[in-house]
Amino acid sequence: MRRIGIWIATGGLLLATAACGGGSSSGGGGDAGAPKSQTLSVGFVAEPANLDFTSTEGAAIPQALLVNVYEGLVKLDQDGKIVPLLAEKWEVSPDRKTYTFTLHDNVKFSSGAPFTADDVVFSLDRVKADWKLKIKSQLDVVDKVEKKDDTTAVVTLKKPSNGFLYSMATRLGAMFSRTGVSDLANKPVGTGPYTLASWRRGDSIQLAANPSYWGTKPALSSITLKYFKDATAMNNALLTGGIDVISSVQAPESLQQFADPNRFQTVEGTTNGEVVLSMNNGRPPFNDKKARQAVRYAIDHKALLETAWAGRGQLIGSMVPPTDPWYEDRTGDYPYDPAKAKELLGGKTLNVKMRIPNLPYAVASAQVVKSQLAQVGINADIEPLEFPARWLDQVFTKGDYDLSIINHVEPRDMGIFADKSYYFRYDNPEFGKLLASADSGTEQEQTEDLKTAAKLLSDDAAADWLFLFPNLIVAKKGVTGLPKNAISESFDFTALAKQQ
Amino acid sequence: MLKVEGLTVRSGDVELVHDVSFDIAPGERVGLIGESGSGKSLTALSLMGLLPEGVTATGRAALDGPDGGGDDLVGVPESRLKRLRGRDVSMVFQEPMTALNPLMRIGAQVAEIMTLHGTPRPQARRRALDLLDRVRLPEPAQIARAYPHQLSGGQRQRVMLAIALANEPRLLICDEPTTALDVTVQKQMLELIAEVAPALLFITHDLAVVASVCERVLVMYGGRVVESGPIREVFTRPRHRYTEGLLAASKLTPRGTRLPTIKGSVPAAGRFPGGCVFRNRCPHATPTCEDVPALTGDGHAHACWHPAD
Amino acid sequence: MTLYLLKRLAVLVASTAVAGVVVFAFMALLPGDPAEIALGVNATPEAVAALREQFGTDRPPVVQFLDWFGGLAQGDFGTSYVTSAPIGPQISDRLGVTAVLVLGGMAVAVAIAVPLGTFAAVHHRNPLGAAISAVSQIGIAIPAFLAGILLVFVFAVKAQALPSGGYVPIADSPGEWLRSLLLPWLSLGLVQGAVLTRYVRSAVLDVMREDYLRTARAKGRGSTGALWRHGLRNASIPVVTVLGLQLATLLIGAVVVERVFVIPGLGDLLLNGVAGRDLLLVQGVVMVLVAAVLLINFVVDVAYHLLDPRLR
Amino acid sequence: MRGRINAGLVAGGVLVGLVVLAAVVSFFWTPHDPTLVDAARKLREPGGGYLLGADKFGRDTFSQLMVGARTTLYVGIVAVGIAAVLGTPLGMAAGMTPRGWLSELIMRVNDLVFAFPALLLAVMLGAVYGAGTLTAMIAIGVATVPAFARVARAATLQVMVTDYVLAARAAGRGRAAIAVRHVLPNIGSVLIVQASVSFAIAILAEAALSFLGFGTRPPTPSWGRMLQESQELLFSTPRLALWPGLAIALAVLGFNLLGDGLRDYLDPKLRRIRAEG
Repeated sequence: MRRIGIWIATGGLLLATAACGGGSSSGGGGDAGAPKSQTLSVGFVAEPANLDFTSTEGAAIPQALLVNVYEGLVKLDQDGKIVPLLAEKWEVSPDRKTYTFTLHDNVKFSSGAPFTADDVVFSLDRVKADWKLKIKSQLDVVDKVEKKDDTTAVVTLKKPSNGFLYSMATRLGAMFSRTGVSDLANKPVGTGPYTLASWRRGDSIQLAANPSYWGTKPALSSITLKYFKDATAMNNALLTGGIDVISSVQAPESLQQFADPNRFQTVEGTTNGEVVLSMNNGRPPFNDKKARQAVRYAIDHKALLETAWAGRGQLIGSMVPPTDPWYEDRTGDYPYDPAKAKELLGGKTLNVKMRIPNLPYAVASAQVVKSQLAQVGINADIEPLEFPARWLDQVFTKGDYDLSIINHVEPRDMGIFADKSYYFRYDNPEFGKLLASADSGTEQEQTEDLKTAAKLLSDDAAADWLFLFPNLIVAKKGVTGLPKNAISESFDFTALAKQQ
Repeated sequence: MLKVEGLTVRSGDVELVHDVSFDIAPGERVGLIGESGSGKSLTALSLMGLLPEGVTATGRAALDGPDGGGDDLVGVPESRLKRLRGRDVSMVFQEPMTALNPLMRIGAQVAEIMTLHGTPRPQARRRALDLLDRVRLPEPAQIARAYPHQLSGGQRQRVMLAIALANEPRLLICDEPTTALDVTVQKQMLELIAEVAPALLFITHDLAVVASVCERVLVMYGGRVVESGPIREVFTRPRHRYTEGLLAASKLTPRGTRLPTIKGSVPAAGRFPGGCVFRNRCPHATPTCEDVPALTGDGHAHACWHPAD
Repeated sequence: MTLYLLKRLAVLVASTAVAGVVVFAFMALLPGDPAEIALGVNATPEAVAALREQFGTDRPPVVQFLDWFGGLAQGDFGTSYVTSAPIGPQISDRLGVTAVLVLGGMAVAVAIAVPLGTFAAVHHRNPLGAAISAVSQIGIAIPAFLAGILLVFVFAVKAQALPSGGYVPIADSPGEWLRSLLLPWLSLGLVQGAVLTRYVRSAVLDVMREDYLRTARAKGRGSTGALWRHGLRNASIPVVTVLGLQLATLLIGAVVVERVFVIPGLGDLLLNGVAGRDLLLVQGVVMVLVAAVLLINFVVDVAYHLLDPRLR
Repeated sequence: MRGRINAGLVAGGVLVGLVVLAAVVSFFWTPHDPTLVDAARKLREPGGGYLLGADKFGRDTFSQLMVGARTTLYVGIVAVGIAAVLGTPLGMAAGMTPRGWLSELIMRVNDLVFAFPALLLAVMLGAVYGAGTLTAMIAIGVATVPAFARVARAATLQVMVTDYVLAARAAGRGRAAIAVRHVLPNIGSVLIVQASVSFAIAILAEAALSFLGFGTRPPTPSWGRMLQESQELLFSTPRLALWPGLAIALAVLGFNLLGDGLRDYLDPKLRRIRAEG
């Protein structure tokens, strides 16, 4: 469960206001006018730089393409459970090292090529050989991939791993055609219910329904993904009919605008996104556990969530979202107690650098954090850095910071604390041991180990967890099939429909 | 031909020109002299209907046509006045450097005054060349194509004269037309004006100039005509003490003698004394002068309680 | 005139070249090696070196500059280190959008300023003229983005009459294209119009005091006719200068307005480039904007010379 | 000759005076701590010690406006200061040697700098050194240098042909002496007017930069950022946008009126060589 590298932080891109502009005309293009054709326009915040998620970091590409254009053998459902997709079913050997996937018959890529076990072998081998992302190390545990027959593929692991199947539900498990990887950056070829119709850089991506889709055909004939850099602009677009759905509300105080149930609906669920107040464990003052604990006591999380994010979201106390099986409520570990914080600091005043990405939630939270820390004698100087480039360079890569705030959106990402070179600079060998044993142990052992690990993180005050980022979707009335929870890498369009 | 009666010019409550009356006969050349601030330019402008904003004229000024019909120049609407301007009355201004539109060719500017009053364009163009020739500009065709900045001051003033003469007006008003010119050019210009002018109202502060061009002269001070008469008489035998002072100041004096001047300076508009406007500067002023003297006398008239003889 | 044009052209070329050096040097100051950034934290030195060679960033800066600037002359802006896409087409796409935005805004400004400014000058003693001056003073004081936000609020959100943002290419639908641009044009144009109104007013006032206007009236023109025939062209000379300066202002003001109205123009591209540390892209966009300003200055100077025969 | 004190001058003076007053007083006293976050006061309505209410963080709007005035003045003073200190000597040097290579060089460089508007410079500087008040001020200041240089040059050209300068030159005074004793005092009024106008532009530029996130860092109150932060509440709590918007508009109006008024007051002739922008 070693998850390192830029991918994890650029996952924050999902929440970045860092993409190009969107458009305005409702419903996009499609075959407007044709009977039974339905189109939908969805507002997003981060536009992909290109369409190749095997070589380009960032959450924007899988958000648009995974499950919708590319499919894996398995996928995550709304509750975080792993369910079949291209694999009808799978079997795990008793030693938990061999996975046998039975594939759906009659599956075709959008290029017309049939999908067979050969493509499984090709795709998984390609991860090791050609992918340029750090996260590909998650599949290092794979020993070999073999074709048994056209509809049966066998994956052998080097050692048992609880994380393997989960990884297969992420982009790492996406299935590529042997003849369809020549121009991944511009021409994605997958088995999914949608295909790429057009891409107007800086504005929108249009997906069209795949006429030869093997499974249940989507209700919509096309979907337009429109990109907005500015939260208010996206709100206005929905208010004026420019789009049908806001995929992720970036200005939660503005939800009141959409209160009219005759026009709009709001879907509120949960995500994997822990908004972390990261502390640099590797240098003074926060190499001192007492100082870190003081920070945790000094922050009134309830007030913070109320002011910074309109009370939307959930309070958490460690790096585990409630949708994970090993979740425990750890919010009681450090109750708001400024007196105790002062006591831990021993009456000292700290001057620290709070270098944050210039994203709405981070800028809002930072101002609250600064104000609350000031009450106990910690003087935090806020410096917003352009996200992603400058923040990645200064904070994530160079570790030149004392405090930062970022939403770690990737699923099951507690492992980042196990890497002492990660920008937290958290170094506790015991934590690493717990994670290793969790990955190779039984499911129950895994749960127990991870619970202990989460408690350890919290006790050590390795960071502070401000809140769990909410999944806030606003849509026009009549749009159905919106995902309640955003706990996978993709925005799943497959169930989306519009009532006539 | 031009008859001005009781012309009064006001700016708000301040009277700038008071009760001015005079006549100009056809072909007559009349000079209007006075220091700056005497109201001579305003008198001229009020006849053109070109008073600055906020300045108004009352009284009567009528231009008799050759057929006996009369055109009022004061107190008539702009729409009627603008038909007379440039056709029946024309004016040449003091500053030739700025009086022409810098962005327009000379020929067009001359032709414009004719097309405005109904001459067809091609005809106006042709006549413009004739006019330029008439004001003795060399190479009229070349001049017509030039822009104002390519001409000298004297040339420009000739162009202004050509414009003024274009529609054969009955009256030409010249407001210090030579003041801004070199002395040598001045003389030619004056000769030209004297030669071409129909009836002329010539405004200047320069006595010598007026003597060379005009037959009759009006002397203005403090917004009033203080003396008027044939040029020879007024200049050789001034009656009003102001005229006397003015003449004395302009005379060449033998070396060593003191230059006689009028004491003090011209008051600002509205600051002239009541009664005789000159009394605060006049060496002969008595309490009598607190009453306004009337302009009396036929031919050679003056408004002074203690005239010179 | 020809000599002047040639001299001015030489200055334009020289200035653009110097601006190129400045922009290149400035961007070279950006911390971080593009190859290192592209490969991430744990890249091997060999891989970084290989990528550097591929990008050409291993060469001496002078060579890099000449290569880049030489490419610019042929419309080649290089290939982005970040998106691997050629930069030239991106810039030219966006440039068209921004140009339409800026020129439309300018047209609105002129349409507002010329009649209002002239009116205010002619009636400068009237309450109405004074009112126009006062309103223009207030208009100047409102930031363009605030005007944009308010316009969206009123016309798009409340009245639902116009789209709140976005850009529809004219080829897709001319009607929608127009609708999508109306509010951005207004928000750029209203504020600049207010600024321009003041200049027009003062230029016309200056002209109204000119002797040649009195000459025109002495010829028999009414005051309006004199102003129309002789005044406006003269007044246009200082206004054209301001117009050029304003065009430059608008070009930059468009950056903000593009953000408010979600218009994929050059400003948007620039901010993206900065956020994504797309060095070559930022370099290219800045260069285009700077060159545009220099070009506008050139055009204004030449227009000035054409308008005013005294300078020919 | 001095003109009359006109209504614009008075109005401008009063508005600018209010901004200065708010800024100065804010050093010693504000009704509340402008950066103190308090969930209990979130979006508090105006009244009861909170004259203009509180924002979503529970921060007192009136106190924020007061400290925001400080930020505004700070940005304006530093930016205009940079522009004046760099631009004036350059313009004077160009004006005193109107036909020399120095003049030509200065004015060409000036044109070049002019091609880098404040916003572009700020974005570029922000990308290199990080966004913040200082980078914004430097960018605005440098971008304003050409305006000062041009105005100083034009005014110097006029002063150089006056009799007293000719007399001083005839008397053999050195250039530096003439510059300090004759030129500078006589172009001072033009520069003051230009400073006032540039100040207004600087305020607008800072607001735009704050809106784009390249301006003053949070939580230091700045009118531009207050406006930006209030956007999401434009529907429900428009007052949060109203006050900073009004503050910006009135401050800009004040400086513009002050500039125009000073121009008329100090020297009616100045209209001829007024600065662009």
